[in-house]
Amino acid sequence: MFTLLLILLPIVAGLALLVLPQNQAKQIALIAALATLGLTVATYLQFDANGGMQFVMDYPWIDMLGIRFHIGMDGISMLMIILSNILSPLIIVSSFKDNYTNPRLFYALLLVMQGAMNGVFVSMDMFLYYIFWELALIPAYFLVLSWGRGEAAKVTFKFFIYTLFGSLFMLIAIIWLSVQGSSNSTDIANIYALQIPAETQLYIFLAFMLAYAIKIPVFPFHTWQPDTYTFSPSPATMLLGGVMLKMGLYSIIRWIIPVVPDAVNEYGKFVMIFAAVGVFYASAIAWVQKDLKRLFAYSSIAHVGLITAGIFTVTEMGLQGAMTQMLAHGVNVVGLFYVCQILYRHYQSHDIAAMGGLRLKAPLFAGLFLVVMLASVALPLTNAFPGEFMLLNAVYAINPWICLFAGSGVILGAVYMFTSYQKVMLGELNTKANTFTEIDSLDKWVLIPIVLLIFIFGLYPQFITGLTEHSVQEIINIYNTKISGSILK
Amino acid sequence: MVKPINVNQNILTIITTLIPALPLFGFFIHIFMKNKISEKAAGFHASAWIVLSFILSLVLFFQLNTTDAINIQLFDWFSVGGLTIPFAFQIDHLSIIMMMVITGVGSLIHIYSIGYMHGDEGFNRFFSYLNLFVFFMLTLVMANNYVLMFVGWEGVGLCSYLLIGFWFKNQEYNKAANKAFIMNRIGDLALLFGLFLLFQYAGTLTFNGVNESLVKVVPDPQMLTIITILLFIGACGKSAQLPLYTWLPDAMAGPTPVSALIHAATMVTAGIYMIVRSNILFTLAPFTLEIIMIVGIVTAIFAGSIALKQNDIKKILAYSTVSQLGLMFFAIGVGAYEAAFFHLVTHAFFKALLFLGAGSVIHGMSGEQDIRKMGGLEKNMKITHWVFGFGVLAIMAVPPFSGFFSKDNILVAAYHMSPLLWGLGLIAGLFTVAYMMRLYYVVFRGEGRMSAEVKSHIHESPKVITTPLIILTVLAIFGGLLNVPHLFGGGKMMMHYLSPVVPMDEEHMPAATEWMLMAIASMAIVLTVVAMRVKYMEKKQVPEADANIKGFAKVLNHKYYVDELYNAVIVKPLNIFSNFLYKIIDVQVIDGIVNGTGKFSTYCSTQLKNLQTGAVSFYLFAMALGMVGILLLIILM
Amino acid sequence: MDNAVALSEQMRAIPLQNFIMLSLILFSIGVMGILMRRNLIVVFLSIELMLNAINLMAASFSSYHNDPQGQAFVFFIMVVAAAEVAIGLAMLVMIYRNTKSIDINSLDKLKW
Amino acid sequence: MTSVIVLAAAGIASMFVGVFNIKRLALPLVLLACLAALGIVIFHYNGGYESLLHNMLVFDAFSYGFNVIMILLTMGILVISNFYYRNNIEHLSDIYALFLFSLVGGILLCSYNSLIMLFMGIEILSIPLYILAASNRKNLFSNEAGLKYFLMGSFASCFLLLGITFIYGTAMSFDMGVIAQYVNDNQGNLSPMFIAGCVMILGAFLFKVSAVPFHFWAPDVYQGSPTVITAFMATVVKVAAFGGLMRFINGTIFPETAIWQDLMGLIAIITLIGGNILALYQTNLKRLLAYSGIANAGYILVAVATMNEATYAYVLYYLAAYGVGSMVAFTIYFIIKDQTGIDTISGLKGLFAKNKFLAAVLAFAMLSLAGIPPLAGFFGKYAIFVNAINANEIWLVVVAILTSLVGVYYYLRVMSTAMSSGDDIPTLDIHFSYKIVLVAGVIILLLLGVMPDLFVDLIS
Amino acid sequence: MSQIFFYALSAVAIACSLLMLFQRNAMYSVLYLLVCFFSVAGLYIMLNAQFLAIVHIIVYAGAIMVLFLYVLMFLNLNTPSIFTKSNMLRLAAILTGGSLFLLLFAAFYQTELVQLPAPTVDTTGSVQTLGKVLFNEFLIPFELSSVLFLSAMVGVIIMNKKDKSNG
Repeated sequence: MFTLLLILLPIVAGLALLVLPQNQAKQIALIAALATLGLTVATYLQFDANGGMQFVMDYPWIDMLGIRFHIGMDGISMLMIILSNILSPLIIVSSFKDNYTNPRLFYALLLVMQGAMNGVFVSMDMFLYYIFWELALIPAYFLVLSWGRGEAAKVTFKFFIYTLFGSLFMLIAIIWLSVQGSSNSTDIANIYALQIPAETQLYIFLAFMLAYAIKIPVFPFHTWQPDTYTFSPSPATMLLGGVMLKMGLYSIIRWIIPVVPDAVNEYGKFVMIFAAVGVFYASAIAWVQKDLKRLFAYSSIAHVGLITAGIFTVTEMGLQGAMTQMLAHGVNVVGLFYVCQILYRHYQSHDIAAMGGLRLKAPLFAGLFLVVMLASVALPLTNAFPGEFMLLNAVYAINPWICLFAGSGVILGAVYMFTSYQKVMLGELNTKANTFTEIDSLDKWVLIPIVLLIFIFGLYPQFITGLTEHSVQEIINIYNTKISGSILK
Repeated sequence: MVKPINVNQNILTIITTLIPALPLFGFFIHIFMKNKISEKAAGFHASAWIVLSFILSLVLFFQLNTTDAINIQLFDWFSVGGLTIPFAFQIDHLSIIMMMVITGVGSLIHIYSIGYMHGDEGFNRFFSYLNLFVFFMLTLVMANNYVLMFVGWEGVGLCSYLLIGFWFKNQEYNKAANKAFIMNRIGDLALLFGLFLLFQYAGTLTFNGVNESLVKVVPDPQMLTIITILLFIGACGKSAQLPLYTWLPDAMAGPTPVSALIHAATMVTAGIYMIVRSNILFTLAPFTLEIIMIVGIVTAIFAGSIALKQNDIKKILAYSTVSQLGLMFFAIGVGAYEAAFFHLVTHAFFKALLFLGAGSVIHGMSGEQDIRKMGGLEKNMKITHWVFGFGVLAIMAVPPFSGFFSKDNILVAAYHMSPLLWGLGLIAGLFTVAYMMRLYYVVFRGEGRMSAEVKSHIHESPKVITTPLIILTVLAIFGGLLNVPHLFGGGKMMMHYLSPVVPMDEEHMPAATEWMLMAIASMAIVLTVVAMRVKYMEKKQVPEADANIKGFAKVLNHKYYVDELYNAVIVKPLNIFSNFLYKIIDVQVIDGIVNGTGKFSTYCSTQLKNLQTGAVSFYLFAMALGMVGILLLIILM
Repeated sequence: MDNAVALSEQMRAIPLQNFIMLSLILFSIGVMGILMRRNLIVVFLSIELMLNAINLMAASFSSYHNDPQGQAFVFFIMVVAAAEVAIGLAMLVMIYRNTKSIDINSLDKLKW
Repeated sequence: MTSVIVLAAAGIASMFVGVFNIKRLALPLVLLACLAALGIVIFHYNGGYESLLHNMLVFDAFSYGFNVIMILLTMGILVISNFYYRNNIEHLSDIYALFLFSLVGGILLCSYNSLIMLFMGIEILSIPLYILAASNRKNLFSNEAGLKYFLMGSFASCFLLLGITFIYGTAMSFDMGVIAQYVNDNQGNLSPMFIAGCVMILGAFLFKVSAVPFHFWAPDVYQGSPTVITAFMATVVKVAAFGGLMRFINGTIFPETAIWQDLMGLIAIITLIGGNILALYQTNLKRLLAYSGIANAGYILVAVATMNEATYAYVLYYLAAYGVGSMVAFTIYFIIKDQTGIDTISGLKGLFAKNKFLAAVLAFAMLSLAGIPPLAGFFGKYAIFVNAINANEIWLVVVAILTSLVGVYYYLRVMSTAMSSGDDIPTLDIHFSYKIVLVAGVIILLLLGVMPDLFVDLIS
Repeated sequence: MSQIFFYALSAVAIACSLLMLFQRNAMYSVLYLLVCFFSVAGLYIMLNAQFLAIVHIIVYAGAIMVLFLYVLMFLNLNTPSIFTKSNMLRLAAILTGGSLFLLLFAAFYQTELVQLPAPTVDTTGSVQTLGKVLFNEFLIPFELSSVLFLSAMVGVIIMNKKDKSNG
């Protein structure tokens, strides 16, 4: 029941927005988001970390193809739900200041997108999962298209088509899996039960991985991402970077590792290599960016690259690290892009060269930005550190050289973050900065919670690891048993 | 080896937790009531916290007489896949000394700063940073596991970044700050990898756990070598050894008290502390020790030689720090951990003293740092002159000042290995003598070379500055007594005290040799002093202006062009490469392919559409042909 | 009746193939005509020719199989042929009114 | 059968209405007739197999489903056409009549059990269409459309007839049962003449469903004819043609896969590629929809090529989804064209600014056509792909997927142009009848998408 | 002697159809086709389908061809059509038609066609039989052809009725 509500509440609220008055749209949206957050908390309180699948709803849906409406939450899903529902109120508040045209539609889309993403995280039937997967894409498309700046139209097409390109191959894979089992069922139980011959596993693996690699994105499938992030309105960017790409990472854990273990065992390391190279690649490119938002976009590629590499170690260390880091990355990305937005409001551009000396005018802003930045370079006691530590540790255990690439982000991250911070915030105050004003309470309402989250999860990552430990071990067990089974054969 | 503690555990817990907590608390006060509190109050309470935690450390120190270590477990930070990282403190004889040095010297420097930073717009901010630094430094030394130590390790790095770039209006300073942080990061990455490997090897990352497992499992030399080398690289970053030392001289951009506290007394010695802390590990990896020794001694001489030709008073001291740290690593390399640690302590005293003295000079010279524009300060700044003088004596290892004992320890240990090493150590020492004397003479003796109006308000610094100086002087003079060798009937107090952590090797060499070595050393020192005196007192030479520095001196003055080298070999190429990746690979190639497919299909469409001519006759043709085609297809199949 | 019998016996002397052959030839000629001529009238005529060819074939099949259905089928073809001719000529007239031409390619405004 | 009679009679009646100049009655009359027919179809159908008059016609689950869809779509079209033809009132009733006749043809085409009926069905379906296409006689485009359609159509039916005759000549009957028997008796060594006959019939069908390379007429005819007629062709006629095609294959040569499977697969592939690629270039919305029609035919051909018992339900679903989607699209096209004269895609710019409703509906239609969940178009594709992969035709599906990506591109282009800023288009007033169709269409798209089972229950 | 008849008739049919094809003047084409139809009718008689033959004459010669001639005269189109296709296209047309023919020929050549012996009393093509067939088995198509004609009529009207506006 909770699960269903978590999906429906935002969507219904979003649709309701369309008929409610324009001028209160943002407030109502915020209320809806907070309600969802409250619901999430309630769910979390009733959630038993060792209870496996919980709050399950499982009804037949499309008999002609044996498709079921099956949703439920284990620790992993719970964590993702928490992530998306913590962020969405912040994101909505963050958009209060810049009045978007036609706010009703804007916030409606935001909420629908949130609901759809929740759906992705809880659906336990691949067909249903795919529906939500695509459903989440549509609002994003409209958000970027209608409220984006610059070459939004062109970029949106690329973004949509490119991601769809991957998803469609995933669709083929899903169908293939479904026809293997009895009665074309796409239910998680049937999918997990399948014994797929190792050689065909490769194709399934590739099909899935293509979709996820584009969504995450993993080098070299990332080129849609910087443009999209740069040109989309900042709330959309936050949703894309904060939650949507987690859909890809989550899906790897949920749908690749247990389903095609042999292929993962066989070819996972190649993905690791690509991801690790991507870390270096993206960090290096971020270093030479002149546009702050684009810089953050590339840095995001680097971070998720590390997470991907960690996941494919298929060790508890790696997966738990991924979990921790997903949450951390979500929070930090929202922070970073909000900082971007604050700057954009003043400069009407993200050009680093134009900025400088802001710290003199806005020490508090500078401080908060500093904290967010430190979090994104994974300084200890910030939320990103435990995750990064586990991930690097796991990757290192697999192969030190891959880890060297993956770790290059630790250094390069410091390079581009600190240099850009220096150029933007420090130094003598230039003429344009003179009119810059210290952030007001509304901004604080976004940034301070983020900073708090940064420290909470930095000091007490057990919250996350404890939540997901059981489910992660389950996944790993399925994986190992299947592997060993196929080795015996 | 850890005995249970009979005294009330809770009280200990509270005390121990308070020690780092108080500075942190101070930091938060600064953050939350930024501009509400006056400068005076801010300075006062900031120092008060440190003094308090110094007192608490003393309490613990006496507590430790009854036991070897106090273990405080706060909570599990994170635990996953067999790795559990507790948020726990382990106070043993090693860390308690560090704590006292940190809090002690720290509090002195805090007090000093009240005077030094007086009237700076960022006064409160400065103290908040200092408090934060002390907190992290304490975490570093109190941690009972490597990861928690790493927290402090990075934390102090952060504070150093903040404090170097304290005057953030100056982008040069900011660049220096970035440089410091980034170079440390390089080391940190290596350190992290070392920890991962260590975890694989030992299955845990708490100090005790590691040590126990080292005893249990049969050592795998190669593995251990790799681990220790990685750890050592980390130490290099933090303690400014070759090749990662270049950030330290630039770090002098920060306010002088910072240089004294962070870049001389405490933070930069973290590397030493870490290695001494894991001495069992390192002892099992002799190859690494050799490397450490070589790096150490090379750094010592290298930096010393650079210091000879520097003209910025703080830069000279910075290079001397590098060189002293080099000596400490040298000591570790020859296996004399306790000697290294001892030198660490004494160095903390006299180098802090020197920096603060220099600070007082700069303060008096209204911000001037170039020694060529000084001179003859003995008259105007008597106290400063005296304390600085003692500092110089101490660092030159003139008996019976503290430096003498610590350096002597190192040299003796080196001699045990081979006389050659002893010689090298001595040379490094002589460099120290040379540049310190040069500094002393050029700054304090001879005539003043400063401009008239500067000269007009040269003044002795206020009490709040001089008092800490005097206290430090005392420490610098008598600090040596902590570890007096048997030769002078001393009991090697510190060595014994450290024995639970650092197993001591009691090797005795014939007193004669020891006397002889000491004699030679002192002789050499005296000779160098004389030479310098001749050069700068009798000949009244003054270091030339940069323009007409010639030959090798020029190379030294330009620090062997190492910065330029790094720039040309690493930074520039990397930047070019990144641009290549972005402009060519990313935009042209990868994105080109993506867009290309789209373009291609539109192109196909524009070509294909020409088939749709609009003439019926052609359509009929197409249809007939289509029929023929499918008929053919089927008939053929 | 008897003459019918006689006739049918004589007919069987001619193999079915010949009829099929003939109708195929006619059909192909019709196809050629459609493809070759742009005169709308002639195109229609060619269609008629093709239909006739089919008629002939159907009829011959039917009588060689002694099955009346084939010939019944021919009637339907005729029906359709008639209807199509009616439509076609009406269209022709209409177009001629509008364009004063009966070239089938005179109308090629819709393309691409 | 009764439904056929009802519809035909209604057609004649509506002509008389025209004669007696009481035009107001025309629409209600025909709609009622359709409803009646629908009712008869639904309630008269006993779920089993009803064969009529010497196996000329068969009403089974298959034809049942197709008939229902066709009648419903026709009703939609009739509703639109009422307003569409408000100006040329004089022929309105005749046009209704022709619609109904054509519908009759369609019903026959989905229910024939004898090649004769197949032939008659196709002709009865087509001949009214030739007329309708040309019905706007002052308009050269309309003339051209009519002529092209007519010429190609009769050319195609010649081949159809030749094919039928060949089959008759070899299987010695028009009755599909007999033919199926014949096929079963000599599996593997069917006489080439028979095979040639089948191929020509298939060719004729491929022409009707406008599959590449028999598609050339489609864009021109679609573009030239009056929009309502285009909608009719794009929806009802396609349904009928596919019904006929599948019935033919099922009823006769199903076991002899060599004849039809590869052929259909191949045609499907080139149709998918051709249709989608060609649509990329289009600037005229109507023409774009024509090409999208070709492309969608391709998807259905994929299903046909991998046919099994369950397939017809999927195909029907797909056709319904596609039909409703494109009908909505055509309606919107006409509304805009009628009031502003805009017929290009770029002209849609800024539609959203003043006409939110239209833009939203358009978005729904396009997303559904593009096959984005949770709209009907998606599940249609999904079902067809399931079908294909069940038959292990993965490469077919890969091609379909890739081309559908191209499809997404041009559908989205239409949508995003409508959404993009700029207010060139004034506020348009939407006639009541249109509103009904549009809203109903969107509801159907959503409903079918979310719970396809409803539909399956409806048709079987 | 039936052989002779057959070949003669078929020769005429083919020749006329070809002539029809290559006439520049539409009028002549119509007439040639007419002749062709007559020969076809003759063939029907040889097939012992007299009724069919008669109907054929009536429908084609009597109705369709006359309709053509009527239209030709009505629109006064009997001037030679100036527009012709390039020889290239002619060739292509001939090739296409030829290849189609070859394929069909190949198809039917490889099949041995069933030839039942003639029954003693061959009534296949007689009026009664056909009547029976048409009104039993083929009743439905027969009825439906009326719909066909109806729509054809309507079509002609729709397309060519003078509307009041421009009298």
